[in-house]
Amino acid sequence: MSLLECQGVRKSFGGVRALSDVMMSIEEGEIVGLVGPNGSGKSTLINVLSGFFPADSGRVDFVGVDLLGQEAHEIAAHGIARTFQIPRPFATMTARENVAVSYMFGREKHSLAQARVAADEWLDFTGLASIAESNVDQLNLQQLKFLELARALATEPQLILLDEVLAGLNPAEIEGSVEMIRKIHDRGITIVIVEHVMRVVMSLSHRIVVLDQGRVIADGQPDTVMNDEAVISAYLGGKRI
Amino acid sequence: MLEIRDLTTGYGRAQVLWDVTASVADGEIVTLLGPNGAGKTTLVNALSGILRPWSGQVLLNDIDLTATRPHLISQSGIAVVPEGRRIFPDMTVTDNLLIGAYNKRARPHHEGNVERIYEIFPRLSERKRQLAGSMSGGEQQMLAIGRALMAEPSLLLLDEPSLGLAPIIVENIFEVLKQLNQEGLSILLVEQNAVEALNLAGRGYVLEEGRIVGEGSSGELLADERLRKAYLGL
Amino acid sequence: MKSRRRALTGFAVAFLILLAVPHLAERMDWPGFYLTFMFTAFFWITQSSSWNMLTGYSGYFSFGQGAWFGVGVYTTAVLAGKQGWSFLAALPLAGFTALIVGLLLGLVVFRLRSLGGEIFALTTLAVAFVLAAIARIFAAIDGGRGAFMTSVPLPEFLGEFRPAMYRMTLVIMMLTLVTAYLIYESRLGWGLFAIRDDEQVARGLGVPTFRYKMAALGANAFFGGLMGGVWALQIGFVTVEDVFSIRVPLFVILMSVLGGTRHWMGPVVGSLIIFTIVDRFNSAGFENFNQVFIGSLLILLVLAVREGIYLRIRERWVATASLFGLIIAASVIFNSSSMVWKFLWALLGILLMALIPDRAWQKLALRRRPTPSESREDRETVDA
Amino acid sequence: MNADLLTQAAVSGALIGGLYALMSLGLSLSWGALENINLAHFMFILFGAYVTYQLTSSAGIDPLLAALIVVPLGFAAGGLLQIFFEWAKVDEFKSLIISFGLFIILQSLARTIWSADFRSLDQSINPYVGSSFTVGSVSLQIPLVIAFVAAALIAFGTQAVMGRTFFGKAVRAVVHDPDTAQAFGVDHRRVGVLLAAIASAYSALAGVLIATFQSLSPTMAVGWFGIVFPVVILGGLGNAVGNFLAGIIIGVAAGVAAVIWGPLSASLVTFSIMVLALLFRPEGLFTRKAAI
Amino acid sequence: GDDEGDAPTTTADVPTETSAAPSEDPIVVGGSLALTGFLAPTAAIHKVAGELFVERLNAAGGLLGRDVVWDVRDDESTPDQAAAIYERLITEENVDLVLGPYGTGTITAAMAVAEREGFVFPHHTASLTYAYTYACHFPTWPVGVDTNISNPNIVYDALEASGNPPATIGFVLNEFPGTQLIGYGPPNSDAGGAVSEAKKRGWDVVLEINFPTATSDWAPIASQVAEADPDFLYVGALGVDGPNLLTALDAINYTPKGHFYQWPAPGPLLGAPNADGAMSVTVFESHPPYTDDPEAASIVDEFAAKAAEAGIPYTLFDVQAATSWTAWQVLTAGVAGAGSLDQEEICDWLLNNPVETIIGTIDFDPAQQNYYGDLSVIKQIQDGKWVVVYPPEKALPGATPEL
Ligand SMILES: Nc1ncnc2c1ncn2[C@@H]1O[C@H](COP(=O)(O)OP(=O)(O)OP(=O)(O)O)[C@@H](O)[C@H]1O
Ligand SMILES: Nc1ncnc2c1ncn2[C@@H]1O[C@H](COP(=O)(O)OP(=O)(O)OP(=O)(O)O)[C@@H](O)[C@H]1O
Ligand SMILES: [Mg+2]
Ligand SMILES: [Mg+2]
Repeated sequence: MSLLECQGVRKSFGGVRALSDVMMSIEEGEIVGLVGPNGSGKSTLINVLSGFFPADSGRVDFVGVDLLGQEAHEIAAHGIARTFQIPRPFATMTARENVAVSYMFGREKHSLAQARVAADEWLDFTGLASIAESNVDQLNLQQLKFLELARALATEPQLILLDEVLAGLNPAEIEGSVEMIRKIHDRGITIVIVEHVMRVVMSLSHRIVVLDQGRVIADGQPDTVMNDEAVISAYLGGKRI
Repeated sequence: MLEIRDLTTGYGRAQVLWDVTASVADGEIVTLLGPNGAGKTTLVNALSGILRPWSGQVLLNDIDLTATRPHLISQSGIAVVPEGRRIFPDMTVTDNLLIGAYNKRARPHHEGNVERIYEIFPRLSERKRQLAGSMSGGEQQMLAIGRALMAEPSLLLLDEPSLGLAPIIVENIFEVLKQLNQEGLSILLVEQNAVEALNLAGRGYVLEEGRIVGEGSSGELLADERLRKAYLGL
Repeated sequence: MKSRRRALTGFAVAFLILLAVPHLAERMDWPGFYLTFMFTAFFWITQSSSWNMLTGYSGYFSFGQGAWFGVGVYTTAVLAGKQGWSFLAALPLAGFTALIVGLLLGLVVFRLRSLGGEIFALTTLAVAFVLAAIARIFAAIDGGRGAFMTSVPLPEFLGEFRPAMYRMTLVIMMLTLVTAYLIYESRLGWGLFAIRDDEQVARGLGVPTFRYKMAALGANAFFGGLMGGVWALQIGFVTVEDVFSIRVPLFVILMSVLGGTRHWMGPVVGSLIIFTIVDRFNSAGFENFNQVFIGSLLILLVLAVREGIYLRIRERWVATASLFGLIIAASVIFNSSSMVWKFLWALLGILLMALIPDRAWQKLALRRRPTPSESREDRETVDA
Repeated sequence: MNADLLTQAAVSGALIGGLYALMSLGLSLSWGALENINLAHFMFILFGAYVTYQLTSSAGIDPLLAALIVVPLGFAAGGLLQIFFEWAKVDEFKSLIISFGLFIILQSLARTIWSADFRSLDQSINPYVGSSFTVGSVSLQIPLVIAFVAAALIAFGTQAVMGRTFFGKAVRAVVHDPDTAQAFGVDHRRVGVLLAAIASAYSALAGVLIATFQSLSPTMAVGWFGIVFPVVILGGLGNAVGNFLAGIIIGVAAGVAAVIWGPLSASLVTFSIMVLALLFRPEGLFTRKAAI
Repeated sequence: GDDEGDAPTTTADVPTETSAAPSEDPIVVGGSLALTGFLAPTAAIHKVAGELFVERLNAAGGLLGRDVVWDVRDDESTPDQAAAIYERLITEENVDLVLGPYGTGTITAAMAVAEREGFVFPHHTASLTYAYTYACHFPTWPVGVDTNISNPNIVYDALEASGNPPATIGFVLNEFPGTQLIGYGPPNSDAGGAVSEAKKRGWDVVLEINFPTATSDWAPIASQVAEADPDFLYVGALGVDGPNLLTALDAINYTPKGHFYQWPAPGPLLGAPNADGAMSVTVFESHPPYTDDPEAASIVDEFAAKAAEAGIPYTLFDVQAATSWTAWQVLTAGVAGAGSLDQEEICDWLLNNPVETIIGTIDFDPAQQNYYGDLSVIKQIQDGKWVVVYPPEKALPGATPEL
């Protein structure tokens, strides 16, 4: 059975249909690239899967549990973590405290003392060790994005949903980060990655799902999907990969 | 048109930029390269009035902007697409665009300009009254670009405009920039997609740890072995 | 966990020492007012610390302290004052009634996803008005007649009125402080801090936000109400106008903000300073300046010491403690009239210490000390 | 229950609701548009009333003419306070505390100047107190009619300015991100100061009108909390027209409730409305949900 | 004893040992007043009265040959503050004597402290007569322990005396413990009050409204009053309730036929529309026969000057100032009578001797919780002034109640 299975997930905001009938499944151990034009519903889907928005209808099964209608914190306890496209750190805490809180509440509950140790590990992993003591208002966008990542990892998820964590890196830096994501994957974590930088998506994904106007328009091997006419006209434009 | 002389600035007591000297000529597109945390955003913000310079000079058409009160900078012709968009989340799309036209020069033409922005970004015109904060990341980026164009700048500062945009939109935006440039707009572009940026620009600077460490035509920079390794991932 | 055990031992020791004070007072023939001064301080410490459990920790700004206090006051006023219950039987109900009212409010407001912090603040303000209206309407509660507490008998083992008040308020204060400390050091506390910074994100990381907010609100209301229940005795004649006035919430805010809302000790320090100053102003007969002074102090402190004075003085605790001791010693030698005055001078010394800006402090200190943000490392080890 | 009585109660309620709206608008704007919970507005009202009293009783000016002096004073005071707020970089929370400090100081200043005892304009110099006219069986109190009309004009005028002009948009931009607004040409200091000054002028005007028909005492300002806050919430922060309508709703509901269930029920009804509004429309009754 | 019939006596009974200037430390009288908070408007009058009393006392040689200092603090109108203040004054600052604060709640709280510390406690303005049982409390709000019966009946007698008693009466009562006591009698008792007393006289009660102390919108009450249109309107009013109601009544063009206000702020009521004919209770007004005594006349004059100086708008010496004055007279008479500052001796002396005061002779009666009958008289606004109109022997010569 798949790790995660979406069926007919719908979500509208007033007149805007952000998701209409999304069907998608994620297998354990996969890295799935989720791409699509701006406003196609990727972040909305992540919000629905992580319990931030209630879906209007549909079904989301995660290891056999129906997630719809569950609170975000319950979903986190099941083992789904996510990052925010626009970073949202805890503003009065240091980087370390940000990660520590997340470790305390993640899939398993930990004490404050344990959390401090674990936080340092994850900061190290994401290359933020040097700014562990910094208040978050001293960090730049990139550091904030990696902090998002560290925080999500600290919940010890089974499935992690990454919303544009690598946007804003230059090509050389991307190499290093791709390595890091692979390392996350090596720890047995299933990954859904949303990214507009095609070299990232192509080099990481085992499978790519393309959303357009809230619908899945393609799903398959990276090469196949990227040469799909619909995908090219909706998303890639003249620039084929 | 833009002359930066020995500019230093930073946050609180932490200095980020050290004696930066650079220029953008009339009608030119100049790109600014540099690793993460080098100070590119800091420079852009110091030029646009978001951040105050500590010392040094910024001259726009020989007018000293460091002596100008920050809110008058946009009047003198600079507009910015800031890093992280910094749209006004509680305001509608239209109102965000109108703020772009706040300065006295652009205000009289705001009606026509709004229509033009809507043509460039049809998605924005579908969502005129949506609160900007609820737009998708990419939509917000379009809005930030639209807002800057509303100001009718003579010099446009773009801090990673392609961030979070679908390839098809990026292509579109680069098209638009090229066209505006041909109409006389000068551009200072910070962009991670360096190859793309250098192709568009005529010239570039390399900023590292707050200092300008290199400068040259696009061709020269693209050919530089060290740069290719460090920034272009080639 | 070692530090927790140490802290709890500290609480126990403090409790035992304070418990001995009434005996000491009798032995040494202290003016009766000293006890009154102390138990009034306990009252304010309890009110502001309990307020801080909700507002300081979770960031939900509350004007509701007057409501919890008032519910507590009226519970004992009705049960012990009017219905003739024994006081100690009525007292726990003061806490529980406030708890129930608090949880009812929470049930309503915390269910609203779109509720902004400022709307929460105003709702809590409204609660006091609504309760006041209810008390006025129902004759069983007040009906505009007030309730006398002056002839309510107190159990003998508590002693005379003053020591009895002292002992009851002391116990409640200690319970409140231990609770505040335990929350601060626990997952509940950190969950609340996360809520304070970004509630949605906190929820996404696994913080059960609704339950946690209810817990904070409940603790706040319970201790506020419990102390209100005792305070009915000090009021003597309980009326709606007095009880549901804006005084309690505003003083509580003032005290906590002065002391600092980010740490459980902040409200304790803030309450002591504000209460002592106000008391001495009154004692000196400066009634015309009292208000002007409080107002000015408020403005000055909010501007000058952002994080509240407690975190500041902790950075400088050796110097602060020395100064405190020095002033007490000096005033004993030069024999200023009353102990409360000595205490005031010493507290003003602390205040002065806190007002020295960080930069000036670093220059003053012989060896360089880290600034608050730099010293988080050792703050954490202190807290851990 | 007699129909005339209810009509009278409703009409009087609507009129006094106009006054409530005017008393609340300054705070609402300051809170909603500038994110300052500026309790000093209560003092602008109080001083507006006392200065009117002073001008009228010592210089013999008609109380409404006193507005020509009092309103500019309010404007200046509010502007200066905002300059201070900007200088001190206060946030919403600090503004609450600082302005509460001011509240206490000014209240005791009023007591020093005018004593704690009640002051009221003598009938001989105040043509408005008790003056009224009747429409059918309903009589309308002139000071309240004036307040109502003023509140209506101001509410709709303010709404138009805030919604339609560049100034109004600039205000909202400035609150969230002054630096970015500045980069687009908004002088965030001037915008904030101007709006704060206008808001305070409204409060001062409310004070002028109060002086025409009520006795004044320094402590009366605290009593206004119970009216002003429900109106501000019900109307939606910063929403001038909503604020006006909320004033009327509160005024009518309290008036009618007082007739039917007695005066004790009035505040309960007022707050019940507020709580219901919070439950079902936490953003305020009249704030349009973001259109899409 | 019951002094109701007595002519007003106005000797400020100050024992004067006319020796040289007092040499010892002054005698300190401690106390608080509601200088801020919701009771502050009226407390300001008590402050002026007390200061004037002390000034005159010292000018006349002080007490027991020593100067007297009044150490008055601000209790912010709150009882717990008042309790703390009296505790501080007595136990920390060791004042020699105390005098009660202003207002029922604060007085009750302070009285509890005085009782614990065994201090004689004269107080002027506590309205819940039934509740005060401390053996050494000395009330100078001279309304009798059954004020709920005696007070309305004085009013009703005046109405009957006008020759035009009402057939219908309406009640508008502040939800304040004191006014509720007068309206309905003590809680949990069948004694009744103004409402039942009116019924006993066969008058038809056509209106009964209770309103909260913080009422700001008077229109709904006014319309109900107009609708009921009673022959007489009995307003259990405090402070500016009266003028507010009158203004609201005037706005709907209604003029009450006859009206009474329990404890109004006197100045604002005078300035209210249609205030002529308004009645109230008092024990002293600044006109004959009260000012026939030269001593009283000079007090009235000096008070007016001092009140004006303190910025108080209505400067006539009347019921509030007079009861305050009386409390001071009781305290100083007790000390002088006992010849010492010993609290027990002072208390004893006061329990056993009548005191001559500005409002008449007072003889504290332990059987009546130290009350001594109701000394209230009725005053009415006539031609824009307050004048005492009933009973005739205390009325301004020639004045009678008008309806
Ligand atoms: N709260 C909201 N109110 C109204 N519309 C919304 C809201 N949230 C999202 N939308 C709309 O729903 C659509 C889907 O948004 P979403 O953020 O999921 O897009 P996305 O695929 O993540 O795009 P991007 O690549 O630009 O981040 C967008 O058109 C957006 O404007
Ligand atoms: N608000 C701030 N306060 C303090 N330090 C800051 C702040 N913003 C940025 N910095 C620091 O200033 C330096 C330069 O940051 P800047 O954002 O200008 O880099 P950048 O070149 O734009 O990087 P990127 O490619 O990630 O956008 C960094 O070391 C960063 O940590
Ligand atoms: Mg997105
Ligand atoms: Mg940058």
